[in-house]
Amino acid sequence: HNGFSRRLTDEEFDRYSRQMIVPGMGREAQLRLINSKVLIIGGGGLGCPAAQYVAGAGVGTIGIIDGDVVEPSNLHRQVGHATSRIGMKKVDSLITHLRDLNPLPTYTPYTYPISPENAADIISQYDLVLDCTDNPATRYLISDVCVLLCKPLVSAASIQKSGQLIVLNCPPTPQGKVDKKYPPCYRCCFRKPPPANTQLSCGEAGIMGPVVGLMGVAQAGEAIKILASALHLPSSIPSNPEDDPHNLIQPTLLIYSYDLTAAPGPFTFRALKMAPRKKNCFACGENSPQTLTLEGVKSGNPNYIQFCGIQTPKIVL
Amino acid sequence: HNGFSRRLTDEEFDRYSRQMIVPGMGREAQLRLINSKVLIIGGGGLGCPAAQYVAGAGVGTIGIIDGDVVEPSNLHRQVGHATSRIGMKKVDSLITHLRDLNPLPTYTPYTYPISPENAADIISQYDLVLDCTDNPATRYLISDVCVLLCKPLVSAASIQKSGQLIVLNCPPTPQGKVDKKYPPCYRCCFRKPPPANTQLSCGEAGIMGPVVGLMGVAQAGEAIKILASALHLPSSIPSNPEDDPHNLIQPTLLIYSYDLTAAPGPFTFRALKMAPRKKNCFACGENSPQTLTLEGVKSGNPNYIQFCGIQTPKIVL
Amino acid sequence: MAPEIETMPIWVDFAGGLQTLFSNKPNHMISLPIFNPSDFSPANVGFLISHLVKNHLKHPQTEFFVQEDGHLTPGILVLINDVDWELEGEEEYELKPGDNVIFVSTMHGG
Amino acid sequence: MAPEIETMPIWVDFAGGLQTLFSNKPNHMISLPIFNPSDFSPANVGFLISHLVKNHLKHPQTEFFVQEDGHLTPGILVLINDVDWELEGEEEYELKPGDNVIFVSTMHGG
Ligand SMILES: [Zn+2]
Ligand SMILES: [Zn+2]
Repeated sequence: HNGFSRRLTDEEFDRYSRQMIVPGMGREAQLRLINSKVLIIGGGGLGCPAAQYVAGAGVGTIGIIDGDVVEPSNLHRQVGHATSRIGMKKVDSLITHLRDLNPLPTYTPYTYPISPENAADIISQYDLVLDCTDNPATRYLISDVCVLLCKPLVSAASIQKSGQLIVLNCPPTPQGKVDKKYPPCYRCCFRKPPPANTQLSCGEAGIMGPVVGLMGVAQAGEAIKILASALHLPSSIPSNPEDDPHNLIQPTLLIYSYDLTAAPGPFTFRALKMAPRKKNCFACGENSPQTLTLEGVKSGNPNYIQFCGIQTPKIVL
Repeated sequence: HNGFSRRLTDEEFDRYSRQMIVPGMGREAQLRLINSKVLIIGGGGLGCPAAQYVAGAGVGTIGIIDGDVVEPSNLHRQVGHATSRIGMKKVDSLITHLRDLNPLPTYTPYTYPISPENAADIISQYDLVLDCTDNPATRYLISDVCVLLCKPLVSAASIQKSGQLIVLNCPPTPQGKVDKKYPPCYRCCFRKPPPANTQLSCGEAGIMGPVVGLMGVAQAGEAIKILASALHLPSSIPSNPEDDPHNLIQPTLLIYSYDLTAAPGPFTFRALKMAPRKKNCFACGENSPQTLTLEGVKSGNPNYIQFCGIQTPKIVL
Repeated sequence: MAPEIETMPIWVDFAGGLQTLFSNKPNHMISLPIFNPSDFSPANVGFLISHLVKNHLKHPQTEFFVQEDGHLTPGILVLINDVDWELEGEEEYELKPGDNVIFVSTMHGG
Repeated sequence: MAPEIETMPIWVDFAGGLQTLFSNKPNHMISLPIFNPSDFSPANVGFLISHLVKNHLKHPQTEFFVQEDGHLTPGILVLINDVDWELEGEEEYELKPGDNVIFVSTMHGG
């Protein structure tokens, strides 16, 4: 009854055959996608394309959380929305689009922002999380809760002509396990947020549609890799990650630099090797069970807003 | 009256402000986009995401040509279509989606395949062409006509877990001009098609949605670069390309290799330097005005089907 | 015991699906003899291709990589140190230790 | 005339928007003195940062790159030869000629 040994329905076969025949995929990987639950946090410039390809690929349960409504200034890059849905909650607008693209998945809307109070309740219901949000406080919150709940996290961000992507906590590894090369969390890679006066949003600094679009599509690509390889399942945690056959677990930061005045070149895409989980990490390190707990997060400890500062941005970068 | 000095309307400003404030863009570049005409050939896995971001960015006139109808097996990757539009011409389906994303551009549907008979009449009405097709014969045809009509071409292709992208004939340079480092055409880079028995389509060999999606988004990114820099205008042809300040004109083949079993790495994206226009090229070389003409193409010379062979593919790669 | 042959390391990469023919590995370090044993000429890209076919091409459908005349199948691009081989002399390019040669199969799907 | 100072070439790249602070150029070849003139210690990444601030940072808003104490602004990642600098010793890493140092501003937009 676990759904992994059943046949595909004719409709599933019709929809997914073109990806199932790709070497390395096949029926088993397709069933893993169908049996997976993915949470997309943010229904904007990253979330729209990411959701299109996650839904198209047949992930069986897709949750989307975002408190915003669709605005005209979103539509140059947020291609899952529409002029006729301006004013609608982004989550409802995007799910309208996705349901027509692929009616087979179960879509769960959360039409409010993710918060320290609700994050664990929501994230606990999924196998893998896509961070498609737009501010540092939320990024630290999501990573912390993913560590606490042992969920892999595909995190991307983009501004102006730059984008970044990194897969975190994959394979999902319990908090405090640091003796071997276990995977880093967001705090391992980005220990402190930038000062509030240097933080910029897409609204203030601008964003090229194809740049954030490319990062969102790439997020879907990484999520599909992880799910197809079953790397999101707790059983995938190797006792010694250095012996693991999965090349998937090398923590890698992908940086995209789009240049309006130059053809793509050797520096357009860079894949940078990141360090493994850090002993002294506040969220996942040796003593982290003392510094970060689910109860703490829920009751305001750490204080993410204070940690990241109040944003009074100067537009420059 | 040429539209380059006018003010933006409030609605244009609402929609495009987030990209206009990106350094290197601005009002002038936005007006160039609004005054541009882009032809997207193929409304499938490349054409859907490319069209979304070209339309979102505000390109003023968008033509789309494709003779196919929407099928269920398209929808895992052709994210501009929908289940409710299965059986509809892809062009009509995609324009339905785009019009709701951005109603400001003029959309022109061509609901039949591009052919030697109609290619020049259609392409002549545009400033820049996106090749989002799926077979070699059409790719050679499109490139030949772009050379003859002096149009820049953003060509992409994708199969299974690989993608490629190259900007051709940019800045658009008259046929036969080869004494300096002028830009190559498709034939300069790919002189002969692969034997018919080694040609594979996405239907036969399969395709991962995020792979073709990423290439389509990247095509839109390259098109926007060219239009924003006015590199599509005949006046942009430098008398000596080696002195040109535009780094945009270095012919570069971008190769994307998606690996289901590995994190992104230094070989995931490669930007490869291609040779400039070739003296002996059949389409754009020194003597090409004798070998390739608009009249010839229209009357069946060259014979593209014969040149590329009849496809009897063996599924292997 | 065969006499020892002096070799040099060449980094060979396959993309666009060609890796399927070479043990599904996209990146290879090849120990290439520094001379072509058939005529003792310095190893060039033409010799590398025949060496790859003889020693590394494990797939029965060799026509995806080489034609019967031993030349590369049309539709395969070759890049030497990230530059189109037509700028470097094609098959005649004499390889140096550490050179990187990429074979990319042209794609047509969309 | 000042005495000649021995230097080494270091490839410095800026990404994520930081290039805006450095003449809008993402890729720089820096001629870095091989010794830190303040204490004659071998040039390390900490010295590179102060050298960049002194000689190449043309933008008035220096707080996007360094703090008042001379240390890098939080939120900037440093990669030495494509590897996170925390694996390499951070500011203490002693540079070799030809090393590549990348500074990436962490992004948060979406
Ligand atoms: Zn951590
Ligand atoms: Zn040519």
